[in-house]
Amino acid sequence: MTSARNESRRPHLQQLGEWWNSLPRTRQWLVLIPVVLLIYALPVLNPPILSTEPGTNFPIACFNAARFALIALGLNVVVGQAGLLDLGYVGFFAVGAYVAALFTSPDSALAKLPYLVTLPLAMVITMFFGVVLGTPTLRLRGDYLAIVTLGFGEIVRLLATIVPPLKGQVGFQEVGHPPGRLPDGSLIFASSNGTPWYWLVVTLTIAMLMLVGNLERSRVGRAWVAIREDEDAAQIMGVPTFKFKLWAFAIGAAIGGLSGALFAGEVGFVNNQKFDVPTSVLFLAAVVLGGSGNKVGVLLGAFVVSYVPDRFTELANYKYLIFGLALIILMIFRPQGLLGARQRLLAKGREAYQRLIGRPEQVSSESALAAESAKGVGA
Amino acid sequence: MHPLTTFLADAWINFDVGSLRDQFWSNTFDGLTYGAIYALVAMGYTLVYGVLNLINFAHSEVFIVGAYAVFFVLSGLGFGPSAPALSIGALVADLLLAMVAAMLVSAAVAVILERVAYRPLRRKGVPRLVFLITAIGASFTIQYLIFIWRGPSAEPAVIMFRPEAVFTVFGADIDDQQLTIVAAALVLMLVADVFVNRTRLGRGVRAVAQDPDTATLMGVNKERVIMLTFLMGGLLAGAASLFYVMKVPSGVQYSGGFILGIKAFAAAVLGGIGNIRGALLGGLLLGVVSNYGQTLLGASQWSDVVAFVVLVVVLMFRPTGILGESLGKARV
Amino acid sequence: MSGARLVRVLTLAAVASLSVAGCAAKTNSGDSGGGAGSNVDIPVVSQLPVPPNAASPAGSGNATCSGVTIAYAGAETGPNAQLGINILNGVQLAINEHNQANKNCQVALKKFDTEGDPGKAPGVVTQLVSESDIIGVIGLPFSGESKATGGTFQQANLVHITPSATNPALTKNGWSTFFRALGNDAVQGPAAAKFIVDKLKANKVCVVQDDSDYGIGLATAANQALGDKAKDCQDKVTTGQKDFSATVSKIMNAKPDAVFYSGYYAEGAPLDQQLVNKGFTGKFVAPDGVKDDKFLQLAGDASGNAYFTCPCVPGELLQKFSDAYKGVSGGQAPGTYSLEGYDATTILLKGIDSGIKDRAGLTNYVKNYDGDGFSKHFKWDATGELATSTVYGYKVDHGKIVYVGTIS
Amino acid sequence: MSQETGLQEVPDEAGEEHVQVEGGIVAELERMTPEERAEHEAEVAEVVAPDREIAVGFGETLLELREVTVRFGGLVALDAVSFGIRRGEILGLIGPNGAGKTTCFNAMTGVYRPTSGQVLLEDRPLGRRKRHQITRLGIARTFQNIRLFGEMTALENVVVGTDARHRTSVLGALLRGPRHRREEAEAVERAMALLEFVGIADRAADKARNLPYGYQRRLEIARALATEPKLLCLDEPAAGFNPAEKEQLMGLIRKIRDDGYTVLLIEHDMRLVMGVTDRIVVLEFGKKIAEGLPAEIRDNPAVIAAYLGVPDDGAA
Repeated sequence: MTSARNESRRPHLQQLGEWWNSLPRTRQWLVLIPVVLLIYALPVLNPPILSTEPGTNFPIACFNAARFALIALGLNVVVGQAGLLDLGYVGFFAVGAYVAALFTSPDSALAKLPYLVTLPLAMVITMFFGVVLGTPTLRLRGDYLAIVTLGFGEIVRLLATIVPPLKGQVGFQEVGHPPGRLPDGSLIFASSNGTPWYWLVVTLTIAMLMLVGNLERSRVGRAWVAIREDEDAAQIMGVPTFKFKLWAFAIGAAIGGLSGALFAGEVGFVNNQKFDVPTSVLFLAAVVLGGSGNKVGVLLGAFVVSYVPDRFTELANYKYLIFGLALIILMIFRPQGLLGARQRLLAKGREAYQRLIGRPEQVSSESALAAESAKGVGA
Repeated sequence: MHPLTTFLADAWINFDVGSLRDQFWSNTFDGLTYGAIYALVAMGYTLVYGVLNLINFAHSEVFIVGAYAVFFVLSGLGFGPSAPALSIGALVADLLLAMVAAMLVSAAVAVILERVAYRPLRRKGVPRLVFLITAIGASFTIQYLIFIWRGPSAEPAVIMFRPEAVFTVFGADIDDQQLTIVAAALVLMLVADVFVNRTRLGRGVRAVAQDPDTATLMGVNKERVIMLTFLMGGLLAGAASLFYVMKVPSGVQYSGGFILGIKAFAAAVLGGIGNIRGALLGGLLLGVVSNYGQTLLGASQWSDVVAFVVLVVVLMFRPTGILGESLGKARV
Repeated sequence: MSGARLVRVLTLAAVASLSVAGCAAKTNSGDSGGGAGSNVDIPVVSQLPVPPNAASPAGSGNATCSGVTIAYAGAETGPNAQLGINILNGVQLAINEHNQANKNCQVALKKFDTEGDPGKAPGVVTQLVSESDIIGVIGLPFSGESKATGGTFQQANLVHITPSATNPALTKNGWSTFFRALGNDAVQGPAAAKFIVDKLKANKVCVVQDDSDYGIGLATAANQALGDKAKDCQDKVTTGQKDFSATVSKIMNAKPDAVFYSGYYAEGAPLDQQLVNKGFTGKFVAPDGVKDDKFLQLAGDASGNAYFTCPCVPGELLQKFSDAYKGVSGGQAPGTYSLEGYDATTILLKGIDSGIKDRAGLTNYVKNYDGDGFSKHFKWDATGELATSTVYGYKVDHGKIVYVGTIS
Repeated sequence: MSQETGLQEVPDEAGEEHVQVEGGIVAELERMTPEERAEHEAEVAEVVAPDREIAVGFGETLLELREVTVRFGGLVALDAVSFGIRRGEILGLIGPNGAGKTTCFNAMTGVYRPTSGQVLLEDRPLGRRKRHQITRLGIARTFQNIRLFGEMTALENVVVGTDARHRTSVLGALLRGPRHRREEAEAVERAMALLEFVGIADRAADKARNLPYGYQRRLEIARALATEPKLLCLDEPAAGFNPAEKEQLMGLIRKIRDDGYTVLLIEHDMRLVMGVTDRIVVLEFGKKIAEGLPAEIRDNPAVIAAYLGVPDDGAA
């Protein structure tokens, strides 16, 4: 079996990956900073072709894309890294939204908290739900786990409809928002003012990206990828797989809950309408489209899944059909999605390779979902 | 009172045991009727899972496509929101025509689905996660194709006949609609059981389920057996769709199949995934239990919640289901 | 090919099973006569007293204006698009009539699709509010999305009239730019109760409500008016529900004279149909959310026992409006709230014709407006509720919804 | 650096494609003089050696099977097998196909729980423990069919092995705490040394999926060694090797034993087993039919009968 692939067949994306990989750390930051600044400035620039103006307000469309990116980042921990197919992720998103609503909206009987306090609270409560759902189900095989999590998502939605204090479709009005007023007295974080919300979510997403990056380049990240690749072998290599799967679930849930709380804050109104299975499948499509197992890839996937229907409003009706088809086509022709899995699991990885063999590691364009002979299903 | 206690107080679900007690038998019979429909759909899940070790999420759409076939055939024959004035012979003939149409349409969709979405993946031997994602993608593609074609709201009701009580048992009357559905389902399941256990083709299915590679060595055409499995699942789902439209005339909607599909899968798991008799037992049991839940807890959603809870409990404590996995051994 | 043989085997089995079961069960034939022979007969009212000086969109015909736009915000696609389309057609008709009559005052109409989804509405409405040429809006059809966006309209001081959102809480937020072009639940609830008790002579009523805030609000108001007549027969259903066997058996046990269903036609029709199937002979009363031709399609002849209350005037009875409407709606007859949409737009157009060019001016104009529309007399109190609003009665007669006079 | 990132395939005599590498230690190794190289390898062996306290002295029984029986329904896979592995030795476990070698192997590594009898590590019964706990206890194993983490690089695969001994908590990793940083640095050092030790350092940065077969076999051994086992169990490590590769493997196994590890070897190839093991246990139909030095086993009539069935001429 030849070791390095011949030049021509390597897709340009992989060359890009390898160029990026060989940059020293400082030059990487030099490239990153302008990109991040551009992202922050996006809603203010409101570039003509990119803008979703006639249909939806562009800053709010950006906010929705950023919120989606945060969800995709959380779901990627569960699906992309640990390889656990979670079809009920919208359940955690809903719990986060309801936590924000219950503790800030005047319509709710619970004690009132400042909105910013409900963000960490939402993460803690969804983490609790993640553990409650994960403990009984994580011993199950992949496909059983998928359908049980689908059940969980539905149960959360149904309970929101049936349990009286969650007020079903009536919902909660005037959900809280971060403090602060503009000089002219109007709210900074009004639901019609998308830009500050967008900046808040982008900042949180970058923070989560770093934290997940820390986890990735550590024992935890290695355990997740080992579980995804071959759980039995991982156990025999000393990885306590149940514990790390539960952590993957809990961390994924927490990030999903955070995004739910932010969504509730921006819209300012929460009811049981928007936490259904199609939304859960859109989240999955974002991760798969971007490249499951690739943190940056899933952010790109999320942007596509959220931005395209806003930009081309005539597609609104076809949204689910397009992404349903995308799932099928992707799985057949490009299971690794746009960017393909790319994870670096060693804290001191770059220096180690440099010291050992004088060149950076091989960036593979394949992905965890790519064809593997060993444990494929194929009857 | 502390706000949290008020929150918990109104959140407390009161168990309406009274109405369950006096509606117990009517709930049971109605539950069996739904259970029969779940059982027929569960067959599709059981067969495909037994042979391919894959949850065919799109099976619920194979079912709802059958329901649309029933709707078009019957409304073409003059059925509508009001009960038709037809003789018995004419009525049964029309219903049979609708059933056959539904069975063929559903079977066709199931086979095409296997051919287009699953076969390329099986050829490449991809990990199970990829199959599941494709299945979900297929389910949504069909669902939203119908959404765009027939629009969001349900089709006008198609009343087949007004159910009349035939006899009363323990104070609750059993109507002819319930009888028809349960009886027809039993007959169809019997035929399916005989087919899988007695005929040559059925042996092929069981062989591929046990060990696909050895079966191929023994001359069993694996691809044809897999196509056959989807075909059979589709036929039974088509028949189930006629009974579903009979029971819920205004249920023909693009999203009508998804939740029912999950409940049918729960029934398949309850009976023992891969086990044909298990699908029947699991279906009937789940139908009855979720009906009790609905009455006991006072809102229709509880029947779905109960079905999901049953699924989780069975998977945790007895993943092989009541009758155990018979078609294929529980391959990891 | 074995596949084909399998198909033959299975269909034969299906044939055998169905015929066996079919014959065993069915003996009677033909229709056992649905519909309730109600002992109370309510006369049909065929023509409607159109208020003589009802404002028409054409106005004086010599208004001058420029660069002024009216917007419609609401559902055009998605699961509950029908209600939005009824209103949009009414608005379009008024704009067309106005622009034809006033050559040098062409008012543009901009449409914003919220899919009726409270999650999507803020993004769409924020965009609408940021377009400065828009000075008046025919508002969001549903209460959920109205709640989510009321604050945005208020901040921009942009007047928005909703022809259909009836939840009472909407006028308790202190919004000065929100106006409701129909009676809210607190008006329709007691009117329905009065109709059931006085006109239908029912002394035992079951109230069934869905889980939308429209259904819950209306049921609460009706229950207060009905008092102990409905105390011990209450039930809840939920949007998207198709099978009502639990509710039906509860009602059959209670044997009420009438059932008041508070919700939309998507659930009301199958409920009525399953009730009649089980032999319910009482009356089925429902509010404006159920009064729609789709109810007749879904419920079939079971709808013979149905009566409706609606703060809406039967648009189809105004022949002139009905014909003009068909021109805009591609042949469809006016639906629920079409006339309200038409009247509300007329008020905004009269404001523009009187020379108003800015949002604050139009808000003020609407606040002090006092005049007759085709559907009702429009005069709002400080919170945006109509001062007086009448509720009209309807019933199903030979498969058509007919007007049977005013209730309060 | 050449456009091809410094990689040229240089097929050397063993058919292994040793990759000519320009940078790093591996390159310097090429240029070292023999004594420098020997000294470097001593350092590597030092890093690789297990620094774990083991209750049993060298030569004493590390792992003991007492009357171990494993029954699957009616089938008796192991029938009251008793033998011990002494610390510091290479024990061979051989027997014809279906003799119960793999079942015995799985019972010893905790994958199966014996129906009766006990498996004792340092005189303490394994009992009902999860697989990852047994690995932490000090029993590491390789697989007959290679089960590497394909998407990870060779170095990452070995570091996963070192993680078995790590105690970094998730929170520690999240906030990059001191323990996390210390353990990461140690892990990479140890993993690099291990890769050199088994001789595949030149492909450290390639995905396990893209490594040649021989490299993958050695990577599996390196990954098992990374868990600092008290007992290293090799399940037919030489499957699919040509004679030259088998020779190299024997050298590696001896090197591992000399570095302080105890090795259990399951193997079909008689020459390999006879050549490298200190003692041999022979199983047939789930029973132990012989135990002793390689020479004794070769001439033991019961063993010959078990393998060849005809007692008259000696085994090859």
